[in-house]
Amino acid sequence: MRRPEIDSDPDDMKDLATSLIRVLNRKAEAVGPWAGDVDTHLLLHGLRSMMRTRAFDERMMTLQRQGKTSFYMKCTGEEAIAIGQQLALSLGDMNFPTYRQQGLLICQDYPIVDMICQILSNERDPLHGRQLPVLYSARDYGFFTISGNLGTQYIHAVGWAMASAIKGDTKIATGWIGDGSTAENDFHAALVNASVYQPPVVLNIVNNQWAISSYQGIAGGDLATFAERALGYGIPSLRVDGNDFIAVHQVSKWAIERARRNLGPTLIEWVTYRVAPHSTSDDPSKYRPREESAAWPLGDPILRLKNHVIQRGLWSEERHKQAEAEFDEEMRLTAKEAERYGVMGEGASDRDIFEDVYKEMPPHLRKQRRELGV
Amino acid sequence: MRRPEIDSDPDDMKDLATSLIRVLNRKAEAVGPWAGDVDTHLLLHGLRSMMRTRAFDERMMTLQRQGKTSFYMKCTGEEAIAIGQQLALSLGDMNFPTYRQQGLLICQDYPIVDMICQILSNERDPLHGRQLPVLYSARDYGFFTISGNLGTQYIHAVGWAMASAIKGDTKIATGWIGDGSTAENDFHAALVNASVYQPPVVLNIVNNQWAISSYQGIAGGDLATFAERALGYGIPSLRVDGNDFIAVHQVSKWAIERARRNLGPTLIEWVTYRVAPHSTSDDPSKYRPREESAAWPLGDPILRLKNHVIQRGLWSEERHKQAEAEFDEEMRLTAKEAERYGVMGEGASDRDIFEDVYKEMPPHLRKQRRELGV
Amino acid sequence: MAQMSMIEAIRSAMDVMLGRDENVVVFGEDVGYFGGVFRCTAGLQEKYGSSRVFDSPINESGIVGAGIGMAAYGLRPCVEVQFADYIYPAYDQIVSEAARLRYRSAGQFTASMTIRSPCGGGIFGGQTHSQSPEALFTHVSGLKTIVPSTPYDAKGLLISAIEDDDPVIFLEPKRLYNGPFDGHPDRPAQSWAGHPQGEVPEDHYTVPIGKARLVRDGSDATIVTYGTMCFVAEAAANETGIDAEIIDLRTLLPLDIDTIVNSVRKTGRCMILHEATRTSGFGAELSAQIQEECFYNLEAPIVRVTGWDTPYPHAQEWHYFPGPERVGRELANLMEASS
Amino acid sequence: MAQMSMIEAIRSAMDVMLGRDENVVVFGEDVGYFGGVFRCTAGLQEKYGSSRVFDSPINESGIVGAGIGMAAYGLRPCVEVQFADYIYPAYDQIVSEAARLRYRSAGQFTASMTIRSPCGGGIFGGQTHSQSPEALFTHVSGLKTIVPSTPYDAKGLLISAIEDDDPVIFLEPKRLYNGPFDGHPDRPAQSWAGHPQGEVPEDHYTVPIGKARLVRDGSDATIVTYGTMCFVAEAAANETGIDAEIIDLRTLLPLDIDTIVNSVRKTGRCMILHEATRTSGFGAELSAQIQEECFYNLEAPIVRVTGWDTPYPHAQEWHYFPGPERVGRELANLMEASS
Ligand SMILES: Cc1ncc(C[n+]2csc(CCOP(=O)(O)OP(=O)(O)O)c2C)c(N)n1
Ligand SMILES: Cc1ncc(C[n+]2csc(CCOP(=O)(O)OP(=O)(O)O)c2C)c(N)n1
Ligand SMILES: [Mg+2]
Ligand SMILES: [Mg+2]
Repeated sequence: MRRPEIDSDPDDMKDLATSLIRVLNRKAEAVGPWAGDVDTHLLLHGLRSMMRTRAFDERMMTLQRQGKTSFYMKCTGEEAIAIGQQLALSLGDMNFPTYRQQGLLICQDYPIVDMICQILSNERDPLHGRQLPVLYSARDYGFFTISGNLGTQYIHAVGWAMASAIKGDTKIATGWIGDGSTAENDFHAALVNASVYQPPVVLNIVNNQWAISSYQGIAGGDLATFAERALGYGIPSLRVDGNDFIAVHQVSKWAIERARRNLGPTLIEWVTYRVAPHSTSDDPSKYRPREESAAWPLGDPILRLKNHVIQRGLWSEERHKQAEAEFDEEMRLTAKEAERYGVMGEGASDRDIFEDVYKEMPPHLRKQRRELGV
Repeated sequence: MRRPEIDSDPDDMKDLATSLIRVLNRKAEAVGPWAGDVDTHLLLHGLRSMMRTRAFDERMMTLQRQGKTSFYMKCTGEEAIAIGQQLALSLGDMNFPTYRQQGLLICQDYPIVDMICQILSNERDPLHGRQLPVLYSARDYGFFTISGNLGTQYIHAVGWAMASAIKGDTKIATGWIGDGSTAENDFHAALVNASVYQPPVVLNIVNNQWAISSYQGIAGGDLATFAERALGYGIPSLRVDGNDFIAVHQVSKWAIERARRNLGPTLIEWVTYRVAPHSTSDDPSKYRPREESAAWPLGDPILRLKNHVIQRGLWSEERHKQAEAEFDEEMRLTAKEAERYGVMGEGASDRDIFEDVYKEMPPHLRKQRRELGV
Repeated sequence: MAQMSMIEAIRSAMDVMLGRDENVVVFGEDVGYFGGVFRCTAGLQEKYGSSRVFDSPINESGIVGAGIGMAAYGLRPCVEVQFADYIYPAYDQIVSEAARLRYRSAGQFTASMTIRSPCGGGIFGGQTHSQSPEALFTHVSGLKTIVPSTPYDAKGLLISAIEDDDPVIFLEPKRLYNGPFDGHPDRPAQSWAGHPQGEVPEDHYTVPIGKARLVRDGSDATIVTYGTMCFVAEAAANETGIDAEIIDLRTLLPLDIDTIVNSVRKTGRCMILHEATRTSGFGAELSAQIQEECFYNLEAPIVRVTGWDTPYPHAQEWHYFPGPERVGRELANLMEASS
Repeated sequence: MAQMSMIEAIRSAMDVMLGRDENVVVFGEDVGYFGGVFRCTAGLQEKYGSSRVFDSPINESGIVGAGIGMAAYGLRPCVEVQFADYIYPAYDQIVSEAARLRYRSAGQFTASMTIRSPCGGGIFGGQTHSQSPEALFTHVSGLKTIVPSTPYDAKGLLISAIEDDDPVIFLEPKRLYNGPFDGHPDRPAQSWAGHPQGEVPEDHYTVPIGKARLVRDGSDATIVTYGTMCFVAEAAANETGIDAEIIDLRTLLPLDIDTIVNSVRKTGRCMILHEATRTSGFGAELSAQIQEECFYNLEAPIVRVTGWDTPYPHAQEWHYFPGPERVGRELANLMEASS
């Protein structure tokens, strides 16, 4: 797949919305015009971050099974996307993530204990027990407060980027949305505004091929690619193998540089696959054949990157096993630490019910707080 | 511009979204693959209907200036679109129009007096004085109740067509939207659902190049055509000279047959120009150069069709003048008749405030009606 | 008579109506093949085919908007919005279109459709799976708003809603789906099995729209409530020993004001109880109407017990939710207030 | 001091704030080059440039949604929704996002933005240019809701709103844009020129959010109202000779309940007056709170005079709009009601 110049005319890259950019071949070699030259340190950091993310997901599933949290959502198979892109962003840039981009935080070494405390809604939860598990917020890490409402934040990313442009800033925003959620109306709001104002934003669609029980066709994905949606707004669009860490990183770098150089928005469809259930409340055996997930379309992104770095002599099976054990242990110990602050809402303060509704608590809320007696 | 087979693969007609289908050349001849063979009776009926629509608009402007109605909206220059398409539809099909498709009613010989009574909100107003002038409703004429809210009805057209398909009916729906209103979120709702369910619907975009004071670029029309929007949903899309009556009619026939044969939805962008102010509340001299409207981009559709039928020997300057005078007189007399039932809300019944909120009036509304003493 | 959970009763209502009226269609997110995230439509696609029962794209405005178009054609859509917290994207279609069609077309077009949506808290769902937005619909003329509290009522009211020629908002208290809930989260979950209101005819029957239900006869005070709070009110009355008359509204609009007024005239004291946030909640309307009608009978101020005026918190759920303890305390206060 | 119409006062507020704070941006449909369909932003783009004042696509959800993103960045957007009747497409962004950001992020992100929108009837605008949707916002925790009734207040409150760190819904009674209106459509239109409340400082000043204004001192009864109805209430008091105390709320949420309670305790009688439809209108909340606080002082039932529970009709506007005649009649009834 060709790699156009960053300042190419959007009209001259329409083909990239229907093809699939990929770098890692079957032999785990990085090939083609998008292979570029990725810093080996970054590759290993990416690999470790993906492994830590997976270890984190597994540990959280254990907590959920143990009844320590009511709810969890894994991103298994989609680790390369959040991490490959975050490692191309700079401090001060702002992500508007969905619930499946925990990798954005983990690869920045956000304190895992804080993530777990949020999930446990305990006394150390940075969000004071108010939010559903996994709906993190971490301003200092360029991570906008996740909404439980689908699609609403795509336009926030556009608005944030417009603000950056208005202020003559070089910071950029990234929007995140799932394949199913592209059907939401605010997807259109985001694209129209991105088209009209040309702000520095990268609009990601994570096409993991399933919403909850409905496959991508129910979002209109059968007759055109999701990447093609952007063409009708004159926005350049690329369709990429999202399980290919190097492709993710390189395409992200390209789009981020485009934004940073004020050349306008880019949409990227990341083709991937949701191997796990939608959430701990979901049972995919009710709506999709087990063989489909067993086959793992597009393959395990960790395995694919692992093979690449091993092949390049940067990594080994042994170190991989070691790292797996290490991250497993890290998550086990960190979970233990987090549990000391309480599980399943223990330790959340009732006063926090009334705080942060407004900057200053108005009289009627003070009165209601007194009614509750806290 | 080529004319694909009706059952062509949408992928094979993408070029039609960026070109401009036209039939009438500078010499007013009907040429090219879309010229086809239009019944001469239909051509003359179309011409007369356009002339009557324009005469109607002018008469209503007079009523507004006389203070007999508070509000009016002209469609000057856009007559060919509504009329050319309506004459390709069948009884039982349903339009979901905007406020600028009065031609749909006029060419079906809907009683002009009823239209005027609606505009005057008088005792004979079919909508009982409840609706703003020009927001007609005429179920028996395949004319859905016009909404004052932009964009909402595009998805209604899709839903209606889905219903027709569910019932195994061959009736089709047509949706109507302005260029500015394509920016509304429900445009996306309509396209997603049209893509997923493939109902028998024709989705019209009337691109008259202006919203109120904002030109089509503020709706994202600078970087891609509005027709291109549909391609990202896998919906075939055509861009057409909307001031060319024959092109309008022929392309409409094509799309309507596609829908009727259950080959799926079609989007059509009609390129036209709003020569008049947005409404009687608007003053375009505040936001666009007078020369632009004076130049009348794409030309007067009535003049263009007139020249064609004269050239074909079906019509003459004399008959045209005669017809003009006749329609002017028709509208003058009909307005007079309508005024007998009241102007500016005279004659509207206060009991009608409370009727039709629900099928049966609930107790609280009966009580409120008593409070009003009617 | 069968024993049904509220989920089964709701499913049975749609099943009956899909069978009786070929114009009834059912759709929404995950509603078709899968049968809904709460299983309310499980098995219906298999039984009636995918042109009658189907999945929709994740676009609530589209669900309602397409439904309106279908209703204009002559169908009777019964659509699901997955959680009431996700109904706002459809709010414009509901308010500006569904509620207005009949009026603005002088009866030429109507939106005979039902919009079902699970509402309310008590399932540890946080701010986007717990809301009670009923007051946002009762303010909109042209809509009817229903909140059932038992399997029997849910089925009878849902059938009435589907048969109604006006648009109906049908909010299902999700905490009651599997059993009654008296607001004691620490006690074992109850089920509808064995509950008299869990006895539900398999066939067609209706519960009329606009008629309240007396949950409990009493003479000390009147508790006006609906949804999950019916059970909390009962628990509070039992636990305090205060002989409260409890009215389950079932339909919020049109409101059965007569039943309320008769009770308040009898008891002279009134508590309004709902999960939704207080300010401009439906309790405000109830309070206003009750004092308009019963001013001379009231022995104490009407009291509102409600969710706090904050987003619905996750961990603090049981201090947000108006449970039997809080209701009991306020009931005792109400009895003490001097006239 | 300058004489300003409400339009000029609103424009002046934005002008002052654009000048003082480079983080303020102003946008909306037709707002930039043209200056707004009501001319509220006329001249501002020319003065501050098109990156501070600009046109937006016709997408209300996008206007509010982009504004939220900008506010999260640190700007203070002041956006216009062309008519309050068109705010519903933005309702999800307002309720689920703007109102919730601070709470769910524990203060990391906030939506310090103002959403301006012309509301109310009296201009023969029919059902989509006349609505008063304020109660749909007062029910949503996290929002503040303001309805000014004079040029002086409009400017002072709008500056307060733009400076406020929380999202503010700012509803402008369009019938008051060019002059006060007492509900007599047949009488010559009044202008703000010469009206004391039309005297407006050119510079920065604020009117505090959450404080009501006494329109008229009186002892017979209290009329609690806001927006255009302030003038109708005055006319009704003058025409009936009933010495009503009239309170203009200015801010609906947070509510200045103390001012209301003090007045009702004094007069013992209370009328609530608004244009919006009655059921679940903001009057319901007012009635509920007033009876909670003033139960023992009330000599007659609190009465609500409101728009009817129907869509806003076009031709019948003056029988829908609660004019001075209806208000006067109800005021007389209120005085006659025995305690
Ligand atoms: C407005 C809204 N509607 C519905 C839901 C319920 N819901 C939560 S996740 C989900 C599926 C989303 O699918 P997709 O966008 O593909 O994201 P994925 O879960 O695959 O990452 C649905 C329907 C919601 N959260 N918000
Ligand atoms: C939801 C909504 N937002 C705003 C408006 C106000 N408005 C009425 S017409 C109009 C311009 C529409 O432009 P376009 O879609 O191009 O249609 P045209 O008038 O050119 O036919 C606007 C902004 C409205 N009626 N509804
Ligand atoms: Mg998905
Ligand atoms: Mg236009």
